[in-house]
Amino acid sequence: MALLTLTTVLMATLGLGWLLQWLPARGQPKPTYPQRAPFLGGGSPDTHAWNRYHIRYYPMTLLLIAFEMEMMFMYPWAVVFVEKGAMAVMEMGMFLAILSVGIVYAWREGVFRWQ
Amino acid sequence: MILDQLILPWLLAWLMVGLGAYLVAVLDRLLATGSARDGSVWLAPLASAAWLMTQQATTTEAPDAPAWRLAPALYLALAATGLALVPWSPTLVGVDLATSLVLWGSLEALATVVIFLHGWSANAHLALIGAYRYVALGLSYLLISMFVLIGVALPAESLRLTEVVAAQTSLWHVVSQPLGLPLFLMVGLGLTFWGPLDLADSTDLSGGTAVERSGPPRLVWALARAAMLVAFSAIAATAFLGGWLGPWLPGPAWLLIKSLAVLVALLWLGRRLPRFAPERCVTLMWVVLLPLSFIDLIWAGAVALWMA
Amino acid sequence: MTPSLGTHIAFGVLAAFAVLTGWRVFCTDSMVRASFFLLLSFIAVGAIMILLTAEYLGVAMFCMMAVEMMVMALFMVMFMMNPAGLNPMKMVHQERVAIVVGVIAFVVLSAVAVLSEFPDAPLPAEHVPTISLGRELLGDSMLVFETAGVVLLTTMVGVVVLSSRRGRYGCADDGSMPPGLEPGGEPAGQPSEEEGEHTHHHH
Amino acid sequence: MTLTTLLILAAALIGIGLYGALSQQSFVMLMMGLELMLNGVMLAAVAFWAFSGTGAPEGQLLTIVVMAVMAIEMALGFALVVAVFRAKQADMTEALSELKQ
Amino acid sequence: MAVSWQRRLAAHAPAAVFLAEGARIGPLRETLALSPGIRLVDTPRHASVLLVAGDIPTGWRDDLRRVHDQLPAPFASVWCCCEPFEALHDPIRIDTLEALPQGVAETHRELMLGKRDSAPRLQPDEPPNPWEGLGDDGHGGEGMMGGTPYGRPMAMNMQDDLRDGLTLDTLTFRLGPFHSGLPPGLQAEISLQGDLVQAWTVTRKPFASVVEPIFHAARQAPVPIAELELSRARHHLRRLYRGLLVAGWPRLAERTLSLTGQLSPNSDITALRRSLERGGLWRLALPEPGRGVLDEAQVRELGGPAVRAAGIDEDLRSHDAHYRRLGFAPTCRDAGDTAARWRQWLDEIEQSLWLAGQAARHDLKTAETDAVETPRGPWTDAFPHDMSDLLGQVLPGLEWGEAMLTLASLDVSALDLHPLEEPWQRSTGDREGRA
Repeated sequence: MALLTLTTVLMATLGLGWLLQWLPARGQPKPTYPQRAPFLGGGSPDTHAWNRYHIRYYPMTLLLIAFEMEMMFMYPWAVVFVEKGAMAVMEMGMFLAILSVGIVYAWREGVFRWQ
Repeated sequence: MILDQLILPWLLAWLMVGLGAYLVAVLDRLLATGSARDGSVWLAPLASAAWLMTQQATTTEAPDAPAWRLAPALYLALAATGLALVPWSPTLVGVDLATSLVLWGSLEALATVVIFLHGWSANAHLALIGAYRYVALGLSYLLISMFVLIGVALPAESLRLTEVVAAQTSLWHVVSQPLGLPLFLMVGLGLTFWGPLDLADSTDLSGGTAVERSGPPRLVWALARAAMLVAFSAIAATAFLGGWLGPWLPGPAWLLIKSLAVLVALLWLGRRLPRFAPERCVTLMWVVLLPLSFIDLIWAGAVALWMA
Repeated sequence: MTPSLGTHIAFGVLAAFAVLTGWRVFCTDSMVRASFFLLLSFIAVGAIMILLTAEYLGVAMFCMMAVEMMVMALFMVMFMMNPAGLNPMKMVHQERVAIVVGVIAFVVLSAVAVLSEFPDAPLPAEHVPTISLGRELLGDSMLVFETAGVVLLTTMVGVVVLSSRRGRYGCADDGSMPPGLEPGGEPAGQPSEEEGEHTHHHH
Repeated sequence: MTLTTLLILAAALIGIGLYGALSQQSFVMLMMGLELMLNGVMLAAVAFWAFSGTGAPEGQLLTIVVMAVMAIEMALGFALVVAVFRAKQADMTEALSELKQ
Repeated sequence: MAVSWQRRLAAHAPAAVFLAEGARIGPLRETLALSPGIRLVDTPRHASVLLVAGDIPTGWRDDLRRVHDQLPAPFASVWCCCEPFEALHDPIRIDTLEALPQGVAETHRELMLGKRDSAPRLQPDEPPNPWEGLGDDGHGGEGMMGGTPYGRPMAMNMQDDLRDGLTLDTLTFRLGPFHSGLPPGLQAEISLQGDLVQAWTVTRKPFASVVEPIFHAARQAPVPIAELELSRARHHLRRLYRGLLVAGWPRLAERTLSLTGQLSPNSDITALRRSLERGGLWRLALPEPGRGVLDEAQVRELGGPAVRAAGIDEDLRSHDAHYRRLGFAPTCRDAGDTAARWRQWLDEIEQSLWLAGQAARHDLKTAETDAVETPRGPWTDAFPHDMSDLLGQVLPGLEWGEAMLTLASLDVSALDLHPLEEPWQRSTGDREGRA
């Protein structure tokens, strides 16, 4: 049921957003080619804008994947934290230690500085 | 059953989207200096919306058509879904999911995808830079958000937002976990790319991902951004300010007041700071704020054990 | 657990969606779009998991996959000459074989699913999946948890060593720092004579 | 929604993923195939857990471990691609096999 | 035609104006920013009125045509002291500055209420290259990268350009001359590698920049130092305003601008400086120390605040006997980078206000007339000339945002030796702040 409700809200709002864009646009003239050229303050591009783009922060994104996976283990842990007491604390210590080592290492290697 | 489980959450979410977005526009103008300049503060957002509705919707030479059309609507849908998660009172909850905290986290992750698509789909130079730049930020604040939200889940022994609120009966998390709310506010600024974290639609890119947008899609995008701000405020009020808890007034009223407080704080922060440089923003998130969120979690764990 | 009619319908829709989007991944020109099709497939499977009452796993799937596919799209843009598929392209090899193998895998696995008998032991009614998962993680399967933590740390270190240029394991690619800027200037990549040594660091 | 239909769906996902992993030339696309296969595996694990595991938490655990494998595969895979690319400017699987020689 | 309630409501919205700045117009952008009912926008897509102000020379008119066609319908163009395109049948011309804000707002209202038709498109509706029905799949492309899919070739590098160990493609395009982050009139051919500027070639020089008339007067006869210094402070405040807009801090930008209106020798910018420091402009927003550094030869040629930001105390005012009597000594920063140039503005504004206060008390006039330090640089027999080629040396290697902030910190256009004529003259000087 909850899933159904969520889906309804999601889809209905998606539909609303789409209608808000589509309804007023029906009678409007189609943009001409010069109008559709990307805005560059009057300048013109040579090529399409999509290209092989150098994303300088990519080591950070890879690090994040590993990190986030670790977080996925933490949510179930949070639920039983109080129940398990000392053991959970130990677990948390280990977990945070791992993460800290990861961050410190990555920082030392300059991952968060874009290259 | 259909009425209160399907229609009600949906209407609640839409009401909040509409009212909230309007309120964001009004408040933001009130917080800006020289606000009285452009006529009535109350009428101006409506007039601007009406203007955008009459404007022609541009497109670009070869956009990624489905993404180009869907991105603003998707962002709006994510905001509405977030609003549907908010508990208004112990009984009035849009969607009472056992993992609503995690779901909110995934909405944040999906928002990054949608904002990227918004800039990517235009096939325009400045919009693309905005999109790539935003992803760096979007992936950086995600961990902080997870940490502080796990922090509030500890004392509640649950990932359910209603139980998170119930766990704050004696003491709000904003007091028992003092680092949580400030860190979470940074996440909010990032999620809505507002003020100092406006890396997606920034002025040095002439409007970033929205540079090629005009007319109704631009209105939907602005609406979605404001709605996301509202959704975030409501979640923050629930997680840290005790949600519906409070004397005298009914629960929903308290939630509204608290969300408003968070909203004003966000808008005020947005006006008080310059836009951070992207690279330093990422370093700030990972090297300063993330360790702070570790401390927040340790603190939250200690307090949770001590209170239990 | 006896699913209701609504659940059956929802499952049907989601299953069709998951397969359709999964298939679209490999017949889309735009690489970026392909990664987001894969994300949609994952989201559909996550929703099915929620239908199966594995709520946490389903939602975690949304979260995890949104990030993974975002990164996937970024890498598409970094490596592909034509990331948006402006010109249609098909970069496949041994396609026939692949199709045959794919179909065989599907048929064999479905046959196993249809023909074999599985014990019918559904979830107990008062089961709370997230809590039981948490207890398991901090109880019997502690080792898994710990191992996963260490393995992920190793991954982090590995990722940093492999992808970051200022690795401590030598100046794996000294020449690339800082990236050259003059068009047609000295390439900043790894000079070819150091190649053997370079790969040695990584393997 | 029965165990059988769930497993058939999982088989379909694995089949498509296998096709992708075998046929795609580009390394990144190949990884997409692998991910899709793991997607099917996760679904199957959850299905077993829900229908024939008496709610034993190992089923969930297995899924989450598969998810972790996926994350590791992806992170290390990409890191390797970057490293190899630096060395050879190659992102095609064929070029990669040449590299081994 | 009945006007729908929606359009009537839309008529109440502030007019979104894209300003195309021509030559010799003075601080029009700043005046408009303070005008009620007008909102300046950075892209024509967000505008309903294109305002063309000042002379647009022939070479620039094609670019203007491109911008004109990018506004979404319904839109109109307003021409101020500029010859409209002939293809426009019913151009709106407003040649007085007083009527301009009102006229622009009125144009927006008329558009919304249907009293005025949207302007026609000036360029033929043709793709940049023919594509329909051509190529492999009729989409104009050939093979993997060839052809002109959907009208444009794809971005790729012909030469194998390996940097950072990866094969990186560059993206080349021309930006400007009507981009609000660039000096008016400047067009540059930019090659981007990811978000890094790889090459920056100026293809059109910026229009000469104008300073307030009092600096021209100071070349003819002694003028009161107090007034001269207030003008200088105003000039720098306006630069700071534009910079802060680029830095994404509109609230403080407006505050800065509103200071220009009521500037007096008693004005004080400590509060402004404190807000800038506390907000973390230098720590978090501006390029890191060492970015955008100019070497000594470059700054000497550039002149003005940029020299002093690099630690060279070159200032014509120190040759002026009366300035010396006031105890003037040039204020300097050492670093010579972008951040230092931003700080230099603040220092010079403070110094100017202090000098103005001192001079007002002693009622001093300038002693020299053949050597005047303008806010742009020293004006003797020589005067600051166009230095836009310098950008090609400073900007490569910077990230896009850093490049824009560095650009904002530099004054590279030539100094216009003639004072502004009507109506612009009245826009400068102390009447500007009346709004």
